[in-house]
Amino acid sequence: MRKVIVHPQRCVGCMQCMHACATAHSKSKELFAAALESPLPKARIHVGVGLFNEGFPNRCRHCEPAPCQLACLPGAISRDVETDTVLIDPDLCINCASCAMACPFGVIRYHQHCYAPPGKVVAVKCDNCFERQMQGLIPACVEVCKAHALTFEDPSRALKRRTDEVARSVSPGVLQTDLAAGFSVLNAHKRQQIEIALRRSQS
Amino acid sequence: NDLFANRTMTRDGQLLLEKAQRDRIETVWDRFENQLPQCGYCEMGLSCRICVMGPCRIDPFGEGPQKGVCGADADIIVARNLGRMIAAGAASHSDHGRDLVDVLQEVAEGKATGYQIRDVEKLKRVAAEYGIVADGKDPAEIAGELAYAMQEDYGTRRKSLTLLQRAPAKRRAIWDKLNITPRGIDRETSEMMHRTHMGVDNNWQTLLLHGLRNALSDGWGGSMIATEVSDILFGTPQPAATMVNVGVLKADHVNIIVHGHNPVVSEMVLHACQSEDLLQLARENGAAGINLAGVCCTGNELLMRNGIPMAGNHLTTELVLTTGAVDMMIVDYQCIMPSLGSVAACYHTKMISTSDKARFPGMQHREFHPENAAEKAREVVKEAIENFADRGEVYIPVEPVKAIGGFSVETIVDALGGTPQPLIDALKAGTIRGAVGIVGCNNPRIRQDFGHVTLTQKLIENDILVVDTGCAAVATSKAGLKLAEAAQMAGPGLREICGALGIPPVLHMGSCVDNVRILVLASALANALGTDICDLPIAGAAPEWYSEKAVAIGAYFVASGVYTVLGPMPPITGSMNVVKLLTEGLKDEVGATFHVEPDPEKAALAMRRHIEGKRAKLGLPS
Amino acid sequence: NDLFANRTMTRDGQLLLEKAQRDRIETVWDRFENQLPQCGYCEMGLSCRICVMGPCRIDPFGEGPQKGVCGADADIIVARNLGRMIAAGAASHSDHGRDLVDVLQEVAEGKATGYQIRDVEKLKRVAAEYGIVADGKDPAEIAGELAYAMQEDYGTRRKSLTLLQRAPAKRRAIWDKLNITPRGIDRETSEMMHRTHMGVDNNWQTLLLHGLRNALSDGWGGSMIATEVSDILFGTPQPAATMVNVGVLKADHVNIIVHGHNPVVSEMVLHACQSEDLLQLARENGAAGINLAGVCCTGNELLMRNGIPMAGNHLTTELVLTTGAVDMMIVDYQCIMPSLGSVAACYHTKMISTSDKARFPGMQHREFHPENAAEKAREVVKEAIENFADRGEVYIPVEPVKAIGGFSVETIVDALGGTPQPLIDALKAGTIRGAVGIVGCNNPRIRQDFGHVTLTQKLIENDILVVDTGCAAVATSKAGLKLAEAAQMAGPGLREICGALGIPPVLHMGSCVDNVRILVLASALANALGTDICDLPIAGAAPEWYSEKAVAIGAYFVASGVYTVLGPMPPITGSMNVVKLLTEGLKDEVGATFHVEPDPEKAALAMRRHIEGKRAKLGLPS
Ligand code: SF4
Ligand code: SF4
Ligand code: FES
Ligand code: FES
Ligand SMILES: [Fe+2]
Ligand SMILES: [Fe+2]
Repeated sequence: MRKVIVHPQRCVGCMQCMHACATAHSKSKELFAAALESPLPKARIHVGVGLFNEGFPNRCRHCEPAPCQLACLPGAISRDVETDTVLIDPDLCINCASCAMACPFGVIRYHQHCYAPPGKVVAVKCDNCFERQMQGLIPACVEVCKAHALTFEDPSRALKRRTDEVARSVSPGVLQTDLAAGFSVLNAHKRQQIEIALRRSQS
Repeated sequence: NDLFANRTMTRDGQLLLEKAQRDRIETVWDRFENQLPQCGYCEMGLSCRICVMGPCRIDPFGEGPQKGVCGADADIIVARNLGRMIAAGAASHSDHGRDLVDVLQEVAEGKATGYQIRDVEKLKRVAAEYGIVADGKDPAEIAGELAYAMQEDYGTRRKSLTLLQRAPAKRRAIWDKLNITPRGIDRETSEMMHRTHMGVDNNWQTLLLHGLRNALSDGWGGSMIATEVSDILFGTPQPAATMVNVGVLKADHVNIIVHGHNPVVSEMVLHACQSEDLLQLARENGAAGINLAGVCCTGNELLMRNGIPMAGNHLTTELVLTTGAVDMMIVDYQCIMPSLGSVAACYHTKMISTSDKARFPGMQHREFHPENAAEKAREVVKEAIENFADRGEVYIPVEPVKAIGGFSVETIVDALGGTPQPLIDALKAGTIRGAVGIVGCNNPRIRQDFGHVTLTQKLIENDILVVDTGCAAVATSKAGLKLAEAAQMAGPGLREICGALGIPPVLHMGSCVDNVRILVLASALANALGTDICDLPIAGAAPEWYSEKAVAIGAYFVASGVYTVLGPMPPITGSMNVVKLLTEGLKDEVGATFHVEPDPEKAALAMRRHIEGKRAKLGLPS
Repeated sequence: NDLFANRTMTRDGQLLLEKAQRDRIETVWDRFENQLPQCGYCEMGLSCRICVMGPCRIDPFGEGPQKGVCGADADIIVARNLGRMIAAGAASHSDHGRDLVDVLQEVAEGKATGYQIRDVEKLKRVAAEYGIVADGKDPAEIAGELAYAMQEDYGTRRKSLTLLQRAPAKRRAIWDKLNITPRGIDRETSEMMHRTHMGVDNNWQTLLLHGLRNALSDGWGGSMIATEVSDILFGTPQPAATMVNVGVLKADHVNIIVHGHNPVVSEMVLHACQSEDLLQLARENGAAGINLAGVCCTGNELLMRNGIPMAGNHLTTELVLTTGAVDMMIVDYQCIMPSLGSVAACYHTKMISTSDKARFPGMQHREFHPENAAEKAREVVKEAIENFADRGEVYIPVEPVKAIGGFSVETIVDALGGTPQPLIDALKAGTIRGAVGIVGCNNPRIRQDFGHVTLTQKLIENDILVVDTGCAAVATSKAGLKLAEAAQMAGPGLREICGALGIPPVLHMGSCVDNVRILVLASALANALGTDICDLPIAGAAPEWYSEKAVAIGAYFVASGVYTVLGPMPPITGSMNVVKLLTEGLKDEVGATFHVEPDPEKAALAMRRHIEGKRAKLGLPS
């Protein structure tokens, strides 16, 4: 089964996944129109900022077993086996925030949205673009991520790729190569800027 | 507070950041943190919005798109984006210069009442460079002819800008050979915008070369005209004592801050602040007087010519308002954060915008023109006085620091006894190892002033004379480096010379357009030595730059032969070809390169190495 | 093939897309799909890279940042980005105009051998508008004075551009009132770059107003000068028959394609192609002759004046190479995809770049200058002939379509019997309901030519005369709408008039800079009716635009009072304030607005409604 895999080392922090996610979970599914809807659609993937100002796309892991599901008293949270997706039923949700407290990754938000009963604030999180997948589309965040920090593939393939990458990096006589020279230069630069500040506060 | 200490090294800044937090004021640092992480495509110069087949972006990891819809690759996209930054920077300085030439013309026509020719000698000197015969003409007539001739530099007929003749012959030969001798000032900007249109220049090398040409049209064109005409109209700067940091505000005075870049407005405000009847009015309103202070470059312009105090630099512009002590801030243009109006709204401060080309949210617009500026200035100063009564609590947390400003090339040469020879002798002898120009702004990526001050300290410790401008100059002033006593912090050679001449080891040369004073000084040295600028033991740095103007300045420094070290990274890392050309390849073309180094200590090392290398090549003692 | 039919409505395009697929050629459509989905921030105009405190972006969904680091909000960011698009568009046209003025000057000085004054009458007419007395002067002398006067329009001294006097008095009064009368051509571009620098104009309304001023400096300045000088140097267009689409290539001829915008190069290439010795050489090399064809606007320039056939428009420029029949493509500047070199590399086609300001990957650079252009042209044509022998397989899948081109304002008025009165009478009587100018390019977002052709058909069916330029004009030519017989597809009124005058219902008015011919025609109508342009039953459309030049054109159309419908959405939806001002608010300011409508049928309806509304207001029969 194909799943969304996160490759954090490739996140360039463009936040286009957030944009695409909000649009994919809007009524109109169109960027321009979505920005005019009420309630405003919101992203279900969030790009955080790391210690060195690098991006990290934080996304529901659809854990198994899912702590949020276990914490949900009214049974609003269930698992779709076909897509291996933890889903929240907006009709059953009582907005108690138990799931958010249980979630180790902080991916659950509370707001209105266009599939929930009008005016009702409910728990909202990534649904693996369930609707798009039914239409044969891949999740919106993956589609928009041109840096391939998010991919939609069989986890075993991604793991194999990663394993090979690591293996190649320790091959005898091989110099460590950058993922992308310019990106490394930029990141090293940013890191240095932050370290200069740290160096001062330690001294 | 560690957070605040990380944001700024200045004591006034730290205390006012606390005040801002108490007053729930959002500052530029808050907005910066809100924007993190920033878009990596944009940061690397890899996104293009030049046409609506796009927007396009290139995947730096090589798997996603490697070309825009039109077919442009990373090199082209990065070079086009950088080219447009230079165009905007050059256009900004040059449009500023244009406004001064317009005033000069109106003064000649007798229309700009309130303005006058303050430095007739300089007028004649510059007019002579433009081939204008001054004999038997009165200053107004010369001024009219000079304005007309300078306007021709803005036009499209010249094959080469007039003031280029100040550059060493070897330098001009390089520009001619590379075909980057700038022609019309506006023309080079227009051509850059044209070249970067879809389907025009798709060669990253020629794009970057035109970037240098465009930048030269600023450095030896628009900016140089701006400085020269400012000197003619408002007087050539002379060293004078002044004060800096937020402590220059006075609790018992009407405090007026000028902010922006163009002295055309601030000089008139100064006159109004000094007029007896308005001072009287201030006293009638319970104030001890009127206290005019500056921030940013319009402040530097006043500091240089009139010893007006400076309340702060770029990142202080919001904080100064949180003192509650500013009765009015008057802005013209450039580097004025659009957030200022909403900061001022939390206090009694009146915000006044003055330029026909720059308005801001939450400001009252009073348009200044050469014909009405004197009168408008009186009008707004009167309002500021009336606003004094509406002050709430005032918090001026520090005492000001003393500083000396006002080092034009003319006065530096004067201080040296009328010729640059003593400086050359000191360089030759090795008493002074070299000279460095430090310029540019603040940037929330870098602890405020830390880059400027650390770099300056490391250089003077090693007997390198520092000249600075703009927000860099304010930073070192705040740090106390612009005092004759600061010579104590210099190495033995520099200390000795500063002592002998009675000057600080760090010379304030003015505003951002005044970077051309550095070019003129470097040219004078090169000419005296019969060599080219790139052979001198000098360097440039912009440790905390943020603006497109700074990109243009950096580019004209490098194109003029000055090795230049940048603190923040420009958006070019998407193309290692562009990075290599700018940091290595340009050496073969113009004899100088950029270097990017966020750590000011390492930057100082790199500059020292560069300077010692140049000394060795000149055969000077090591 | 459905995919290809969705990409283009043209038969030649579809067949060549299949060929491209077989040959594994990547096309602009492939790259477009690779870029999808595009960055939403950039598409909405919500990302800012103006300084390196940024890059910043505003979250349109309200959760993330609502301000850039400097404090700029969505309105400011969108307006600044749009302003820079206008600046780039205006600069491109105007720099093109400058190059023509330079040729005019060199012709006057006798330096530009190969060029001459072809339309002395027009030279005198335009010179008179510039206040130049022609009596007793020879054409070269007049040309020299005219070039000098036009250069002054590029300078900074004028308060208003010379050719603005062609606009109706009411229109000029509006511009004066709004303070958007353009001054120097380059000046307005520089000022836009200045205003959009960090901390300058932070008022979205005044930014957009300056955008209009900048655009007017193109429409009534740079572009108008480009068209007038082109007519003077190369002849004012006359109606003539020609052929269009890829079928204009000839299997047994040496095929040379010119691509770009400036006739300075292509006219010289044409002369070379017609020279007897080179024709002889072609025959010696086994070819039946030399076949010169155009794409894009430099093609339109040749078509208008010399009846040279057109192989295609913007999205055909890659495909035409896949025929394998092009022995050489010669490019100057603008809209030339940087991908072309790599497409040509798969065939024998030689690619030649000619402009000092435009180079491309995979092209050989032969720099044309006015002094050497005639000779350089012969040189490259000779190479093209030699390349004929290296041809591989050739695939020219269609027969060409006939078309008539060459409708300058002068010849339209001639066709009407010397005055625009018959046109005015027909408009008044309602035989013709109105007139529409359709302009602009192709864009892979829109099925190639579908927007242009559908809109045109719907309009002429409803008795609306269409004039078009640029890639739009090529689209309707390919669709067979530029034939006298096409009058059959028009409504009864328009059909009758076309029949009487022997003209097609869709008139080809030239290249993109020639959009000014539409302005001149509209002004003539407004002047004849004693009214303003915005009161006329006319409209403009750019159904498939893609470029910054198109943004400038749209803006000068609207600022001149022409209601203008865009197909693709400009990057402005991030600010509903900006959207509303452009699509509604401008009506109160300049009497016209933009309208965005991707569906050409709906666009036709909107335009008909607009035109009927204007008719009603003028009291014309409904
Ligand atoms: S110019 Fe090229 S890279 Fe830039 S937006 Fe247009 S198609 Fe994309
Ligand atoms: S100008 Fe303002 S919004 Fe734009 S990048 Fe700079 S800080 Fe961000
Ligand atoms: S914000 Fe669109 S690519 Fe950076
Ligand atoms: S693409 Fe046709 S006009 Fe530019
Ligand atoms: Fe400055
Ligand atoms: Fe065109």
